[in-house]
Amino acid sequence: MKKLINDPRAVVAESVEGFGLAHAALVTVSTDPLFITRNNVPTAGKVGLVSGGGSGHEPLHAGFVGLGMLDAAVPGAVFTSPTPDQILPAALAADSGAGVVLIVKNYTGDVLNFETAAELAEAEGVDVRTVIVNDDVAVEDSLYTAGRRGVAGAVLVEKIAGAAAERGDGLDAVAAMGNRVNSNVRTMGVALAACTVPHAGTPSFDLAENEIEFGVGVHGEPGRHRMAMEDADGITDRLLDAVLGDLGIAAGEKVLLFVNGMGGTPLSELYIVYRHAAQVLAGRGAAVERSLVGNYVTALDMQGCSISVLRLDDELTRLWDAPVNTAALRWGV
Amino acid sequence: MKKLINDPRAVVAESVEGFGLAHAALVTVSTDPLFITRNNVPTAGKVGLVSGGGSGHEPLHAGFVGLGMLDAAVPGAVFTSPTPDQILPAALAADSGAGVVLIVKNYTGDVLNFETAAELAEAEGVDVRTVIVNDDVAVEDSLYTAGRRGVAGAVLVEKIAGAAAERGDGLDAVAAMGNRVNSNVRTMGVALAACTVPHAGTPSFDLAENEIEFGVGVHGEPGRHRMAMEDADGITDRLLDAVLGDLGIAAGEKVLLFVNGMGGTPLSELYIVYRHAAQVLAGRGAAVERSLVGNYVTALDMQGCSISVLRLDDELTRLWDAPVNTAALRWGV
Amino acid sequence: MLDVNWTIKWLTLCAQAMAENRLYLIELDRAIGDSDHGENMDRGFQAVLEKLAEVRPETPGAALKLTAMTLMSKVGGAAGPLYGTAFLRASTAVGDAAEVDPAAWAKALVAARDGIVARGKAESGDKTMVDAWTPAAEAGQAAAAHGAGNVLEVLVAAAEAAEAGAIATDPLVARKGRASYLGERSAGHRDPGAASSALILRAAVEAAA
Amino acid sequence: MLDVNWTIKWLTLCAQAMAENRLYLIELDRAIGDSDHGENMDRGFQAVLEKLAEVRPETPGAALKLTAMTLMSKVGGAAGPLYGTAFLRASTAVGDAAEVDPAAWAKALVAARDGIVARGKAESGDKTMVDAWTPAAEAGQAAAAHGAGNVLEVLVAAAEAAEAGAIATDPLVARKGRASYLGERSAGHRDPGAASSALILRAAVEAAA
Ligand SMILES: Nc1ncnc2c1ncn2[C@@H]1O[C@H](COP(=O)(O)OP(=O)(O)O)[C@@H](O)[C@H]1O
Ligand SMILES: Nc1ncnc2c1ncn2[C@@H]1O[C@H](COP(=O)(O)OP(=O)(O)O)[C@@H](O)[C@H]1O
Ligand SMILES: [Mg+2]
Ligand SMILES: [Mg+2]
Ligand SMILES: [Mg+2]
Ligand SMILES: [Mg+2]
Repeated sequence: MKKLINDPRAVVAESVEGFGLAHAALVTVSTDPLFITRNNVPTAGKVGLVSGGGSGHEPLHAGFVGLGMLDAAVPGAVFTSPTPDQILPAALAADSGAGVVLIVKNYTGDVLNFETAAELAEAEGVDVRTVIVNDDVAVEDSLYTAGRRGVAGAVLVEKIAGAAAERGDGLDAVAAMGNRVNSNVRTMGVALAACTVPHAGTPSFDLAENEIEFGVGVHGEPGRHRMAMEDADGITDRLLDAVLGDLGIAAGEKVLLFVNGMGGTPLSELYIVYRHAAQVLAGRGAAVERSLVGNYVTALDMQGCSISVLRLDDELTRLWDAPVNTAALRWGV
Repeated sequence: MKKLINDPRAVVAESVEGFGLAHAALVTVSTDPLFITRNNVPTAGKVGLVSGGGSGHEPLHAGFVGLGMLDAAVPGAVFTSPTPDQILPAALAADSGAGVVLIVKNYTGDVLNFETAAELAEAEGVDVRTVIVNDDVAVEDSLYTAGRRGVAGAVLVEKIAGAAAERGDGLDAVAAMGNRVNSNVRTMGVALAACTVPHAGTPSFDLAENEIEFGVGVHGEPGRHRMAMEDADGITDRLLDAVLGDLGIAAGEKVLLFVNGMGGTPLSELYIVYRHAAQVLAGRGAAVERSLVGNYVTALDMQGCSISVLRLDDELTRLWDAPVNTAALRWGV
Repeated sequence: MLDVNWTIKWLTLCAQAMAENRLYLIELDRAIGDSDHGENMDRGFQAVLEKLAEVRPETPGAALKLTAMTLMSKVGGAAGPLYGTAFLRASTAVGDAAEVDPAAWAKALVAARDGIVARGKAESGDKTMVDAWTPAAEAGQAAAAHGAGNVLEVLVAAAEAAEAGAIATDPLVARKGRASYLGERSAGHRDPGAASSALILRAAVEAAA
Repeated sequence: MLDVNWTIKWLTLCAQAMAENRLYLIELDRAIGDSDHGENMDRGFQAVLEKLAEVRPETPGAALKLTAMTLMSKVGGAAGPLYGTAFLRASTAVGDAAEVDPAAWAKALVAARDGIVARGKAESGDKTMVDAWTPAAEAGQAAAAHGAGNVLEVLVAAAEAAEAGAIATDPLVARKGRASYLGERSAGHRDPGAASSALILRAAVEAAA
């Protein structure tokens, strides 16, 4: 394992410190406990948006703190959800009195830690709503499982709920908007090569030269199944089939197409995937109205990508287009 | 080699096609010959800015086509400069009559091909100036060598010269601004792992688990020397020493600090490098006024980074801050 | 009888076990999770040690509460809240007694297990730490009922049952936690949380030896 | 005498040589460059073949010019403009004669070499294709002067000199092109462009055989 790090146990703290230095005009870093807030939080009258999760998914979530998106982000250790004693002060900082929406990716650890933090925040008089993101169609959703994971769709939830909060929507409306995005987005991912967690030192799984992991999440966990390597168009077909099979996009519907890199795959390859995905969607009569291509929800240096499709309506499109000013996503300002 | 590609020989064409589909609101792709133009080029009265080079460095250069930056980008085969028959029509398209500035990274191939294209464009009545970017301090500059390479500094040249063109500067002034940025920026890079060129199929060089290549460029070529792996702060010290040793930043000077990823290194690690670089600069009394951290000038999936420092003055800062609207860099609009 | 010294020794041995088994637990989690369980547990119990060096709790219950709060704020992931709840419920169960008798300890084990189930909603056979804690709590209760006052018997019964329970997770298909994403592929691997639970209950025996 | 059929055969054999040696040239470029020379040359000469299938040039000069323009527009990198200029200058040197005699061919080789030097500004010993073309042009001239009309002698002399020149680049430290960035580390490797130049001049012999 070769990484641009110092002490493997200081990776998150040092990385967030660097992030704070690079984006001092946007964010403030609290170091103990560790969390990141948008400068000048809370915004008077605005519902606060807080997200977080294990580190290793950068730019998620800190890269989305700023106008029109998150008020605070809470990074855990690598691939480990943050703890309530980090989440609570972040939520308190984000609250202007209008309440706070917690955006939580659906993993047992994240759910439990945010749940505790929510209780503690409510005990301190903060109105809290929680939006659970669970867009990953690789995982079966049932009462008897941990349910679907939250993956790349989190970015879309944070952007659109963030825009709703920014335009002045109330607490329930912002949470409802987050849930609306979540129920209209599905994601499927693939890995060509595993990532290496700094404290573990070896790749999370081993793939032969002709193998890929299909249905991976963003924690370097093995995927749904292992299969033979295919070309980009073939892989794109499979990812998109899984997404559309679950989401059920009909001809004439408008969508946002999001090709997300896992961290170690060149941007040029993501565009090759985007190309075919856009062609297939067009072939099915869907209108790709908005796009996002890049490394937004990563798994360290994992090679691979995910495809997300979000069903758009006029309001979602308007909120997607609304100004955003964060380290990783910026327009209109 | 596992990559999200179809035919290795179609990589560039398909990737650019995907890029065009994803950013249709910004750019138009010409497929034969292959080049990318900002929508509605030329802008009446504005000096045209054209850059290009081998592919594999994405988002460079196509990702910087748009308002406030390039009017056209010309992608060659992977790591191979484009040919005059691509560059010429791109230059013609970018010319509003105010002339065209070609921004060329200093490699023999790029220089020769752009030189030929410039001659052909002038023969067709276009006023052409060429700005050669050669910011890489890893390479000795002398009359008897190919001279220093152009690497990550190209982004800064394109941004600031682009802003100068956008505000209405004339042909010579835009070229002079490009040269001014180039003479005030220096870059040094390191690789932890080599990239794999699609048509070659094997990594460009082999590094042992405890070795790094110091002074690499962005073409997967071996670097200036191979050395033992160090921690992030140690590597950062060496990169910055090389940059500052050549650039000579004095206490009190203002700088832009740019930590560029080579493509395969997680963003979190780039921020660890940024952290220490910013601390060292602060320790030397320099004021880091602007920052850029991310994968902007890559070498496919190479792991590693480069550090660039640009000496700022008020005008350069103003032009850096001016609105830009491209796929990879956007603010103020 | 289990007093505060035993409790502190136990927690110290837990920290030692987590440090020694850090890579083992990472390896288990690498197979069916995200390679962090050993790191999380090691970080958490090192923090417990640091806390114990600062404040010396006066009762077993106080030591368990301090452990609960520390694990909750330092472990993160799924294991943090689950172990945090387990230690918190155990602390409540033993109250502020200076010494805990076998029956009370067996009740504390049941309370810990119930806390884990209440938070995580896993059932026996879901391939989680519950599969170590449920047999441990039951064996502890049985030993306390039979053994008439021999605390070591209770501790040994719980540890052995937890170890057997952890081993018994090997063939299971996970239905809760991260391993459940693997579906059938999770079979053939030991659950990391069940393994760390067994280590914790084994340390309890050693602390009393 | 070298006529248009020989020229076309030569170019066809060049294309074949580049396809066969694609990986060899990539490997040479991998060591001291960016792993693309074989790919570039193969792409370029395949395009020449395609062009030759569309338009049948009527003179050696026309075939050389078509080659020059095609390489210029399909090869890219450093090699594209350099080979493009070489073929263009050779084309100008042979003019529109239907057949090229040994002396004219030797002059064409000199013109090609001069074109490469004019574009690339490399000197002998800089570890570039010039190190193949300069000895080739000189040997060709010498053979034309001695050999009194035997065209094969000129072609063979040039090919052998180019091959020796390519081999002689092995110990050199590069001062031009991408290999120069490696400094001393470029020594011990053959220059890819010198190697492809030798292949091209060897194909000229085979076309006349
Ligand atoms: N719902 C649950 N109920 C009980 N235990 C659980 C549950 N989910 C996960 N676990 C336990 O947590 C362990 C994983 O802990 P850890 O790796 O530290 O957290 P994470 O899964 O968040 O990375 C699993 O091995 C399992 O024993
Ligand atoms: N200035 C120069 N003069 C002559 N030949 C050169 C010069 N620079 C490079 N070359 C030749 O070009 C070859 C490299 O070609 P190629 O790999 O196709 O292009 P690039 O270096 O742009 O990747 C070198 O091996 C060398 O022979
Ligand atoms: Mg985890
Ligand atoms: Mg090249
Ligand atoms: Mg885990
Ligand atoms: Mg090359």
